[in-house]
Amino acid sequence: MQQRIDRLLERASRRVAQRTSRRGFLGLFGAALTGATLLPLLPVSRGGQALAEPTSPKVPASPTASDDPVSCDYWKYCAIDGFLCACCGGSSSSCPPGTTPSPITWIGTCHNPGDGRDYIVSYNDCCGKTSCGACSCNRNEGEKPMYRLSLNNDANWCMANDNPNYHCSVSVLLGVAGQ
Amino acid sequence: MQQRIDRLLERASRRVAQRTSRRGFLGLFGAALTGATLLPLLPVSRGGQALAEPTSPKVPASPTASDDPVSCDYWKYCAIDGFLCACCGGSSSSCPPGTTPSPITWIGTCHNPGDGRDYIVSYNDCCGKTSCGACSCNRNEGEKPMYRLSLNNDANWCMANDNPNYHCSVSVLLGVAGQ
Amino acid sequence: MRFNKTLMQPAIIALSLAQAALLSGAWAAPVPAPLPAEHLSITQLPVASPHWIYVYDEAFNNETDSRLNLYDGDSHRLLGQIDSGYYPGFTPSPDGHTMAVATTYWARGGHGPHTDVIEFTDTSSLAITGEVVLAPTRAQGPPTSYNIAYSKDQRFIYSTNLTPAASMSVIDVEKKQVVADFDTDGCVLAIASLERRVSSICENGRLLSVTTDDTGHEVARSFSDPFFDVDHDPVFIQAAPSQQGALFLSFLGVVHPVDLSGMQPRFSAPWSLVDAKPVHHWRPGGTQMLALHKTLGTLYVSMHQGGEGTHKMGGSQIWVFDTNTHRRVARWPIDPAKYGAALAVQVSQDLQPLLFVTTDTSTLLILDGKTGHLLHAEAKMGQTPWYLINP
Amino acid sequence: MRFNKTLMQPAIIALSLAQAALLSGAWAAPVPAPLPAEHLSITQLPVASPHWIYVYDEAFNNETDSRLNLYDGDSHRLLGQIDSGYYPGFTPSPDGHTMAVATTYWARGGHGPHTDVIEFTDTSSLAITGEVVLAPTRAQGPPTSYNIAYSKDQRFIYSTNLTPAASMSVIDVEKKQVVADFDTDGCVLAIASLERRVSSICENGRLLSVTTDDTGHEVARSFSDPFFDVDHDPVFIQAAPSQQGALFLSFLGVVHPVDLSGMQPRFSAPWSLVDAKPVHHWRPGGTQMLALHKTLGTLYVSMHQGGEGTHKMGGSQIWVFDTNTHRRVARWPIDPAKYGAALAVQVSQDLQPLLFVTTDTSTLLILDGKTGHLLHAEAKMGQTPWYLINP
Repeated sequence: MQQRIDRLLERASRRVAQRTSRRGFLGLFGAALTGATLLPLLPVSRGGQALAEPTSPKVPASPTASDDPVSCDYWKYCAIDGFLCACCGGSSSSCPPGTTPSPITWIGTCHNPGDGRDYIVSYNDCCGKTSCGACSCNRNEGEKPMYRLSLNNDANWCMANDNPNYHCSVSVLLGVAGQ
Repeated sequence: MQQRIDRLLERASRRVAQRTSRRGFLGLFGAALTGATLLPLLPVSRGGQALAEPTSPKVPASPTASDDPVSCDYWKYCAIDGFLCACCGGSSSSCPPGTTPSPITWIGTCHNPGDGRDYIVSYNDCCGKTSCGACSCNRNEGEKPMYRLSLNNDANWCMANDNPNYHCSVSVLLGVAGQ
Repeated sequence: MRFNKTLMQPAIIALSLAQAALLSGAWAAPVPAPLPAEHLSITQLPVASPHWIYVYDEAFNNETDSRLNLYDGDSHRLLGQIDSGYYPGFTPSPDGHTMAVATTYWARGGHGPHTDVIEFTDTSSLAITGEVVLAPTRAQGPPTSYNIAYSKDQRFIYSTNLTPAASMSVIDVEKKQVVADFDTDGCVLAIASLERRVSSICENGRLLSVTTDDTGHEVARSFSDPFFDVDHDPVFIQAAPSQQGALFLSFLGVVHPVDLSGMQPRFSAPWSLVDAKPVHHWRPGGTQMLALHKTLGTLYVSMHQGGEGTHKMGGSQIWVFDTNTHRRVARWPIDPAKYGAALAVQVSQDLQPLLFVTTDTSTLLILDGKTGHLLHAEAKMGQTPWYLINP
Repeated sequence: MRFNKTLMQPAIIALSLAQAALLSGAWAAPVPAPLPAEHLSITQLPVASPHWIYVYDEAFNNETDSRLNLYDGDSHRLLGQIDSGYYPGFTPSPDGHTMAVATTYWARGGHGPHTDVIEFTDTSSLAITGEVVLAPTRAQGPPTSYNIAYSKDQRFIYSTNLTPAASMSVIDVEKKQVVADFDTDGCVLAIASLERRVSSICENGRLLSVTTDDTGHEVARSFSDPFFDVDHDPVFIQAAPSQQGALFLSFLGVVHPVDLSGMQPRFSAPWSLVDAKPVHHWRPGGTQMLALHKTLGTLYVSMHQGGEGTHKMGGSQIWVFDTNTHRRVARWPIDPAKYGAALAVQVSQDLQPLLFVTTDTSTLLILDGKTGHLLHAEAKMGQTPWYLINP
C-alpha cells in the first residue's frame, strides 16, 4: 500500500520534472529532500526487497565494523555505490570541502543492528571535483536497474548539479522505515 | 670536442626557437630529426656519461630481454621514461594509430650488446591521446635535469605538438655514436 | 676535498673501462654491420578481425579519463585507444567503420562549464573525424550496449537523456546535428530495430517503441505489455543483442527473449538458467553478465553464488547455454583467487569464437568459445574494465 | 513452471522471516529511541595545522586527472582534494590562504583546443576562487617547488614557460592577468627571493636572477658564476627551500647551499652526504629526494644504493643531517618490501616535526621527525604520489 502511494508520488514528481524547467524542478526536489516534513514523498522503501532473500553475503557480519563510517560494512551503506565521503574529507552524511551535494538522490532502507530498526536512507552524491578514489564501496541491497531510477545507484546522481562531476557519496538518515 | 660542437649547435637551435615563431621553429627542428643527413645537429651524446660509472643496476642483464621491444630492459630504452608505445599499439619506433609523434625529442646513447656498439637514440613522445598506461618504463642512463633539456626525459616532449597530451614514447635509432 | 674525490674517482674508472672495451672489441670475431637508422612512423591498423575487442575502462578512480582499449585476441596486443571521457555511451556503427562515443567534457578538466558531445572515431585509423554537440542532458549511467544506438539504416543516432526526466535525442549522422527530441515517459535506453525505431525500458516493465521519420521526428509510439516483474525479479539493462532483437536476463537468472523484428515487440516464454532449489543460489552478476553468439545461439553468463543485492558481484563460473534448447551445455570455472571474479563477458561473432572475460582485478581472460580452454590471461587491462564491445 | 518457482520461493521465506523478526523484537529489552534524522551538510575545514600535507598524485596512468590530496598527519584522514589537471605547477601563497595551480586543460578531455591557466583555490574552503588564462606555453615538467612562484610580497606569480624556448610569465595576482613576459636565455624554473626577484637554473650551472618592477616588468638581470658541474654531477631541480634561499643536492649527494637574501646569489662551500668510498654507492634519488626543516636545520634525504642512471630510484633509507655541522645524525630504514621505496620526502616546519614519505607503491608513511619512529602507514594514496607540499 505504502509502496503504491510512493510509486504514485514518484511518478508525479517525475512528471513535474518533465514539465518544468530543469532548474525549477531541482529547487523543488532539493527542498523536499532536506525538509523532514516531506518524508512521505519518498519513493518505495527497500525494506521489503532487502528481506526477500536473507542470505546476502554483503550483510555486515561484524557489529564492530557496522558502526564505522569509513568501513563499507557500515549499516547505513546497504545500497551505496561509489567512494565513501567519510574517507574523502567529509563524513557519512557530509560532503567534503569544496564539493556540492546532489539535490536528487537514490533511496535505500537499511537495517540498523544496533536498535533492530529499518531506516530510510537518502544516498546523495557529492559533486564538482573528480573521483575521490578512496574507499570504493559497492553494496546493492534492494538496488534496481536504471529504469527504476529512484532505487538505482549506477546513474550519476550529480547529473542535475551545475557541475555533474562525481566525487563521492554520503548516506543521510531520513527516518525509520514505515512510519 | 664533439661535445662542444653539439652544445654550440644545440644553443643555436634554441636561439632559433626564441627568435622565430613557435610553429616555424617546429617545422625546422622536425625536419632535422627525420632527415638522417642532419645527424651532426644532434645534442651531446650520452655515451660519455653512461660510461662514467659502470655499475648501473638498470643496465640490461639478460641478453634475451634486451632484444624485446615490449620489455623495459630493451637496450634501445636506456634513457626512456614513460609508456612503451610497443605496448600501446605502436612499436619501438612507431606511434600508435591516431597519435602524433613529437617533432622535438630528447637524446640518448645506448649500448647494443648484440654488436657492441653505442647508438644515438632519439626518444620521441607520441601525443594526442591520454596516457596509454601500459608498460611504464623509467630508465635514466645519462639523463639530466630539465635545465639540460635535450638530455631530459621528465619534460613533456609533446609540449610543442598541436595537442600536447602525452600518450607513450618510442626510441628511434639515428646512428652509431661518434661517427 | 671529499667533494673532489667523489667527482673524480668514477672518471678514472670510466677511462680504464672504455679502454678495456675497445681492446676486447678489436680482437673479437668479424665485425657485423651497424644497425641501420630507423624512421619514426605511425602504425597503421591492419584489416579488422572478429577477434578484436574493445575493452572499456571506466577508470573509476579517475573517471573523467575513461577509454576504449582496442585489443587483438589472437596476437594478445593492444592495438590502440579511443579516449571516451566521462560516463560515456558508445556503439560501433552498423557498417563497423565508426565508433560513436557520447560523453561529457569540462572546460577545466573536471570543473568549469561542461559540454555533452557525440564524437565519431574512424575505426581504421582511431582518429576522431567529427562531433555533434548535444544539450547537456545526456544520461550518465553504467556502460551498456544501449546508451546510444544507431538506427539500423545508419542515418540517425538515438541518444538517451536523463535530467532526471527521461527523453531521447535524435542525431542526424550526415548533417552532424541534433534534429529532434522526444519525451520517453520515464523510459530509458535506446534499442534500435526495423529501419528507424528505438525502444526503451520503462519502470513498469514495458517497452516503449518510438518510430521516427526521415527527419528524425517521432511519427508513432506504442507501449508493450510488461514482460518482466520489476519489483520481484527485474532484468539487467546489460542485455545481449540477438538476431531478432535482444536477450534480457533477470537478477534471478531468467532469460527474457525479445523479438523486435515485427511491427510490435514479441516476447517468447521466459526460461531460467537455474533450477528452483534455493540451496544453490547461483545467480548472474557483474557489469556485463551475459554474451550471446548470435548465429550459434550460444549464451555465456557470468555466475556467482549469492543472495539479494549481489547482482553486481563478479562470477566464479561461466555458464554456457544453447538458447535453442535452453539447456546448459557447460560450466567453465574462472579462478577468482588467481584472476579475480568475472565482471564482463563478450564473445566474438565468428565461427571460431573467442570468449573474452574481464575481472575485478583488471585481468582480461581469453577462452576458446567452444571448449572453454583458457588461451591467454592479460593482466593490468586498465583500472576498471567493465564492458567489452565487439568491433 | 520452473520460472514461477524461482520467483515465489523467496517471497515465502521473506514473509516468515519478517514475522519472526517482529515477534523477537516485541519481546526484547526496553526499546531505545530511534536515531534522529540527519541533515546533509558540507564539511568545513578546521584551522590549518602544520601537520597537514598536500600529497600530489600525478595519476600517471590518467595524467589529465592529477590532484592534490590534503591529508592530516595527526588524524590520518584525507581532508579534501584540489583538482590539478595535467602536469601542473603549484605553490601555496606566502600567507598560506591560497593554493595556486598552473595547469593545462583541453576542451575535450585530452583533445581539442587546450588552455593553460593558473587557478586559485582558497585553502580554507578548497573552492576555486579565480583563474588567470596563460599563453599556451607553460612548462610541463616534473613536480617541483619551483615550477611557479609567488613574489615574496605576494603581488605577482612567476610562471615558467618552455616551448622548448624558455621564458617567464609574470601574473598580477590582484588584477588576475598576465602583465609581462621575459626571455630567460634557456634557464628554467622560478625561485623567488627579495621582494620581486626570480631566479632560474641555466644549462651551464649558473643562476639567472631577474628583478621585476611594480608593473611586473624586468628591470634588471644578472647571471651568477656556475655553482655546480652540469656534466659530471648535476643538481636535482627538486631543491629544498631554506631560510636564506634554497638547498640544492647533486646526483652524487653533494649539497649546494644557495643564499638568495642579498643583492647577488651567494654559494656556500658544497659538502657531501656520502664519503668518497665508491664501494658504498649510496645516492639520493626519487621524485622529491630531500626535505629541509628550515629552523632546526635538519635535512632529510631519500637514499638508495645504485650507480649512474639511478637518480630517480626510490630510497631504502632516509638519511638525516644537521646542516650546521654537515654531520649525519641518523639513518632510518624504510622497508621497501613492505611499503615500497621512498620517492618523496617532506617535513612539517613546526617544532614537533612529522616526516612524510611517499613510496613507489603509493603508501604514505608518517615518521616522527626527531626519532624516525614510524607513526603511521597509509596505503593507496592515489596512483603516483610524487610530491609533498607543506600547507
